[in-house]
Amino acid sequence: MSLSPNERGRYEVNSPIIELKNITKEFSGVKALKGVSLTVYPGSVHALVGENGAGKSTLMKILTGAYSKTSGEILYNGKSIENMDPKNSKKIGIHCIYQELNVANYLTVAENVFLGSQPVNSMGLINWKQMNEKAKEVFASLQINLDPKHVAKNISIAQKQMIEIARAITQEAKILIMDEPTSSLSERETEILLSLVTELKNKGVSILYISHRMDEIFRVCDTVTVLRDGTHIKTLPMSEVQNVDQLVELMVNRKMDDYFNKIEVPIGETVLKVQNLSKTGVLKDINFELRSGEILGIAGLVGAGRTEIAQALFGLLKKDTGEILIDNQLTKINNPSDAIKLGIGFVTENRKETGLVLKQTVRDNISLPNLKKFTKSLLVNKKAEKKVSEDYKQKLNIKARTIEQTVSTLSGGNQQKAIIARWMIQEPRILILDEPCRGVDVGAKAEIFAQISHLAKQGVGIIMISSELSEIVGMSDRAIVMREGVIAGELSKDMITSDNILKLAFGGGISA
Amino acid sequence: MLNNTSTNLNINQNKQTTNWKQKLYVIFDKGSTTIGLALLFIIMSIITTDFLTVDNLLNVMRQSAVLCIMAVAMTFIIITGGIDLSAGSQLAVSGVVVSGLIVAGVPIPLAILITVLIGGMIGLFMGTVISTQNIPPFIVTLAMTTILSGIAFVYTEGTPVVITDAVFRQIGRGYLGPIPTAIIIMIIVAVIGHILLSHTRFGRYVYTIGDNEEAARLCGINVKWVKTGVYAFGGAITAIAGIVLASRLSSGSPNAGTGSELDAIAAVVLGGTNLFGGEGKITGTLMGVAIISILNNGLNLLNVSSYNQLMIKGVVILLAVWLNSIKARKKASV
Amino acid sequence: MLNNTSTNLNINQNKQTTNWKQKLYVIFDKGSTTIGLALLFIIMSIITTDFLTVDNLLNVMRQSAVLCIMAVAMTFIIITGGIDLSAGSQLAVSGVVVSGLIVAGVPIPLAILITVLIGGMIGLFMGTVISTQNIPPFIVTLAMTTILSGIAFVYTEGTPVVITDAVFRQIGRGYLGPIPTAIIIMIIVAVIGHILLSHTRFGRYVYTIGDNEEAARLCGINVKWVKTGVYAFGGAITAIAGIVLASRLSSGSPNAGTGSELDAIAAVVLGGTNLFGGEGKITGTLMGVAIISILNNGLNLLNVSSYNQLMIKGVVILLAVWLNSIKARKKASV
Amino acid sequence: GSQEKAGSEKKDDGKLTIGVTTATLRHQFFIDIDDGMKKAAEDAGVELLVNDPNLDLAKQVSSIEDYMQKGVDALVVLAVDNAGVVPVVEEAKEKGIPIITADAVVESESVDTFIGTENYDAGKQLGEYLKKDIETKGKDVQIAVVTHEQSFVQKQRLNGLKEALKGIDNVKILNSQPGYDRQKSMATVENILQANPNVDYIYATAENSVLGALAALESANNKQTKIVGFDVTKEAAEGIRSEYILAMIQQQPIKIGEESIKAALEAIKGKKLDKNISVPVILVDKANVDEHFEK
Ligand SMILES: Nc1ncnc2c1ncn2[C@@H]1O[C@H](COP(=O)(O)OP(=O)(O)OP(=O)(O)O)[C@@H](O)[C@H]1O
Ligand SMILES: Nc1ncnc2c1ncn2[C@@H]1O[C@H](COP(=O)(O)OP(=O)(O)OP(=O)(O)O)[C@@H](O)[C@H]1O
Ligand SMILES: [Mg+2]
Ligand SMILES: [Mg+2]
Repeated sequence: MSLSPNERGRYEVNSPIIELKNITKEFSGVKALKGVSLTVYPGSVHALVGENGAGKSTLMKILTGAYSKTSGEILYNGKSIENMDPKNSKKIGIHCIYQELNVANYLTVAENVFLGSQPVNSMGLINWKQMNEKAKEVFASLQINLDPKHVAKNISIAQKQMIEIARAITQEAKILIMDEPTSSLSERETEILLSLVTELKNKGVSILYISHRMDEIFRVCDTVTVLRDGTHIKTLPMSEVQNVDQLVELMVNRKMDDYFNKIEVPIGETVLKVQNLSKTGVLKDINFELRSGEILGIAGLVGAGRTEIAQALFGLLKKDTGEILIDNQLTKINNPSDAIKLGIGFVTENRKETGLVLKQTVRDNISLPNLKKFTKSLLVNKKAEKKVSEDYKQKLNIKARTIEQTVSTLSGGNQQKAIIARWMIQEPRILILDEPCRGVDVGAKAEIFAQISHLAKQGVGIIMISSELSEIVGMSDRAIVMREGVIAGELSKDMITSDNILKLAFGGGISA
Repeated sequence: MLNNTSTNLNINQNKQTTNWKQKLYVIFDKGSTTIGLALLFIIMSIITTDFLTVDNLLNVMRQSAVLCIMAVAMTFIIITGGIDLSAGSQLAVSGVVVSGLIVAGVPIPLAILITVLIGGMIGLFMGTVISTQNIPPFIVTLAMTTILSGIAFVYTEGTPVVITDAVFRQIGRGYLGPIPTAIIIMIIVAVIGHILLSHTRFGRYVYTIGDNEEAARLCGINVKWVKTGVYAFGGAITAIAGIVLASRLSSGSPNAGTGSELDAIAAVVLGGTNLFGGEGKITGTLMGVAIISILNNGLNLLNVSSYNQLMIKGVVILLAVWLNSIKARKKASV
Repeated sequence: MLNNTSTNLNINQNKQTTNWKQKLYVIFDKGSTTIGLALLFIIMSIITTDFLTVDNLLNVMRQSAVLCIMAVAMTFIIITGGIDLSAGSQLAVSGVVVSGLIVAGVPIPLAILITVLIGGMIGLFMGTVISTQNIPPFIVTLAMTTILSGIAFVYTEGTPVVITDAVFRQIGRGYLGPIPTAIIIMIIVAVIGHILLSHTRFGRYVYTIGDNEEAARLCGINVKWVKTGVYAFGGAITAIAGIVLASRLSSGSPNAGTGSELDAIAAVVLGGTNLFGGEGKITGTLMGVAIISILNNGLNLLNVSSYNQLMIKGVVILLAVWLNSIKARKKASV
Repeated sequence: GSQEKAGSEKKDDGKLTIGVTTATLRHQFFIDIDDGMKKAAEDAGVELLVNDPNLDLAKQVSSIEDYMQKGVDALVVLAVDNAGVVPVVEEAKEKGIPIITADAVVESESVDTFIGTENYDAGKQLGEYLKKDIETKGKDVQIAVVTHEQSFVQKQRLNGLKEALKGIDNVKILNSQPGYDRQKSMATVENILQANPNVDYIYATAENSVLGALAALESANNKQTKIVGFDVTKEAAEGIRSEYILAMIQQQPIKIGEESIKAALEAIKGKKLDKNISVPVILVDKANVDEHFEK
């Protein structure tokens, strides 16, 4: 639903609820934000877009008080607020779903939903029953199936994301910040979230919405602000934005014509063959093959078992039955080390927990599985290591001051790029990418896809798991669609359309 | 209709069996400490006739009171991801303080109150340093160990302060009916600790901080306060342990309690609390305390020579934790 | 032309100043331990005339050799996120073993080799338990402390094994030219440790494991092997420390070294190593060792009374870590 | 160079320096020795340096090295362990520093003299006393031992007592049970009483184990079982009066301290000392306790 010009006028007459004025932020001498201003009106959805490292998350963290600003002013209902901290911002009704998820792994799902504000009874004791029931209600309204009493440790990243969303709802915030809330969600959950955003807006909640998925911006946002390199480029009502290309141009400061850079390469021999792969309750009778130079897309809803296929291939999931053949040779893959030796690379979907070595530098993170390549007579050749890391920093346009910067201080998208670089250097024969562009901006996505194509050209077989239909459609030579642990269908190149994928994912059939 | 009913029945039956299975699973899953404790208990009962008597069991419980009270405090601290290596010295300080006060003629209730307050202040100090200055608890409390020990020695000039007061002696040695007072104090502390940890917001914040400090902060939890509070609470509780010990020994000695922090930590970990924080239970800690105390008691009863006691203790603790870790490995290998 | 030159000059100057500033920044950022050490050094030099003499500085270094060697091993272990509380007992065991062998007539080089191997085996055992059974290092090594201690006592029946061999004494007490042998051994161990940690794959894996074990595993690193390797290496190195100590004492005593693990841990942490793993440097550890050794030496030279030494030591360590933590807080308070 | 200078400076103002490395200052016994030394040093007008390694052998060695740096005129060593200090003591002796050992024997040519209790003999003396008491009973007896077996001195006391009781066949000495501090000793004795309610004697080989045992017996109101042990303190004296404790060996720590300093001064003067200056012990029981300890 879009607003009539009339309605929008009404909001603009309203006084702003939040004004950020001239915000700057320095990190050990480097400016991440250079005098950014932003005005948010009640009952509107304000999009914040920009490349990775543009400063979106930083700006939001300043608004919630998670970071302290270097200079500038925050006004709430016209009143200046000094010393913003998470507690204060919560008090005035600002709630944020951060880009990096904040789930306490050992607490239950319900407790995570009510983290910091668990309901208590008259004696000050936690009211478990009420908490669990409330959590159940929220989950029901979000149409997700999660046991509130379950420990949060073992749920998937998408489910963790849904916990955060549930938390946001229960807070009854006046200003809700969503920093890439859909980055690990698939179509179904995204739909639920978007309708939720609209619903909240109609209740008068102001929403700040950050996403790299342009279609979402067009669907739910009223206003958009573009940031680039820590500066404010433009704020304009969505009605004045003609198309995606215009917005992207503002973001990346150049014209983009092809987002996917897909190169057609000749498909070679079968490199990987999976036969009758099963794991009770997770995967059932999975059969597929992959050829060299081929990009095989795997689509499906969250929880459909896509990640599990990748895990089984990489020795992370003990399969009950089934065979994995590489070059028609039966293999035994018991752990990642076996898989790597067989030439498999794996970019996981959860970079923070299973990918990044946070205390170390960008260089360390890039070279990690490749140290063997740089080892000369026992010692690691740092020069060679630096050169290669530097190379990939350029190739993937990783925005870091130097390769010696601690990786935890990079923006989310740039961290993702560092991990992808890691596996490209490995020169695998089979590369599995689980949500490779999670949180990556449009421009960088193009760079990553170009590199993926380049790998394919060199004969690497690529499995690409993605929740973004456009990626599957744009990149795959062939696609399989998963549903509840089984392969619902396989689509040949000319059959890969959003429609067909969705039909299979939701359990319908497709017409040939 | 008939069909329907039978289906219902079926479901019910299914539920029951799964409930049983689940319960068994839960015992093994959550309670491998229980299994270790049970094994130890059974073995001791078999190999020595002196073990399984009401008298001896009360004796073991009374002996474990000081350790148990300390371990309750330690559980809180470890769940935040911290540790308190100074707990032993705190024991000494509070013993010395309470006996000094009593010898100086301060009425017992007041003397106890002051001692607990001082204990709380010590914890408050450490908690403040840890939470505001970002220094690892290990090192803060290690440094505090020598500082507190030094204070206790300077204060007493190395000579234990002897308490002759018969009433004070009752705390550690006396009985309320058939039950030793020390056991009652221990139970009260454990129950309060359990409720605080598992059923109040403060307790849940303790878990959250140990699990994901950043998440806690971003949820508006005042991490510094909670952490400081935990150490202050820990200090006060440990002071209570020190008072019970002083009463048991009828004196406050600056030497008393040194090294007992390691027993307390071992008990907490044996009880399944995660040393990296975020996970743990008072009930588990109680079992850990029981394991250590029964082990000590049993080895004495069996008249095992003291060098061999050292080795056996190490091996049993290792086995008990190993038993406890099986569940963790089971989970991890999914 | 003239204009151009001046601009060039300007640029150069600018570069230089930023370089200077950066250097200062780096010193403060990475080297607040350096500052603490320098402060301590200067203060000691001023308040006691006995401190700043070549003789005494060599003396301090010689005294610190055992601690330093232990601390190098401990650095590896702590960077993996582990800890070794049994290091002190390992010291005792290796001292007892080496003296037992020498007294039994085994040639010195062979005796040393066997001792180092046994140390490595002890480490290997602990490492295997820790890495394959998923038991916290704190508890495994705590249990090992009493086990090893028990073994050392049973083996010696509590009586120190006296070594009369004059050559063996040279290891801890002799000189190579003007430099005490112990110092040379210490330097060799530190250099090997540094190269291994900072310039080999193994070392890099050690950091990775301490930081994100799961990521390490997914990169094909054999986490279990590396961890086990670290403890085995640590055991072997600690055995060397034990040998140096035995030589210094001309005897192997089951009492020697108890408690020294805490000094070693303190030195490592003072040197900026993160107790939760993933961060640390041998150079930092050396500074930490220096702080502790200078402090001990200085307090002895100043004839500070023993109870006061306790307090002063605690306070100085606290201050030094606090100084070191300022940078961490600067970073955290973004 | 500078070291000699520092030394000569001290000689200039005529004040002698004696370096003491004690075993620990956390036990009353050693604190008393320390007091004795301080008193003697004050009387003689010498400077006394005291270092407390708190039972850490390596620290004790370091402290002697530091004394060498400072250039002391004599060393008094209360060895933590009878072997470990030998090399450093020999090094000091080579530098011409007289070595006085006190409390614990150090086997070395470099040692000028030993001052202290003959612990083995004292243990034996206590054993003889016990033997008489056992004979009056005329039945089988059990003796439990609470000790810190890691301590060399306490081991000697145990061996001495065992020697004295050799040959009586109605005596059963149980395995040594751990008792380093009071808390541990108390628990140990409580447990022993559970296993052997009829145990006749508890031999506690040091101050802390005696007091721990006393606390356990007091709290159990057990006057059947009697303690014998070492090092009478005020609390222990009370225990003797109330008949929980049968007899104890009282060493003379203050005297040991005083004698050590005296010996050190003589050695500095270049006098040859006896290898062994034994300070006698006193056996304290109910009969003579009031002579030595006021109520
Ligand atoms: N803690 C930090 N220390 C140093 N630099 C930081 C820190 N956090 C962020 N930065 C830097 O600030 C800049 C802005 O980062 P920010 O996370 O706000 O980007 P973003 O717009 O959210 O990007 P993305 O779309 O990838 O999430 C980046 O250059 C990043 O490297
Ligand atoms: N370690 C685990 N322990 C128990 N259950 C798990 C674990 N990992 C995943 N699951 C469960 O398995 C199911 C499938 O997981 P997951 O959501 O990762 O699948 P997916 O198809 O890869 O989804 P997506 O890739 O979209 O996130 C989920 O219901 C999840 O809760
Ligand atoms: Mg961001
Ligand atoms: Mg997935």
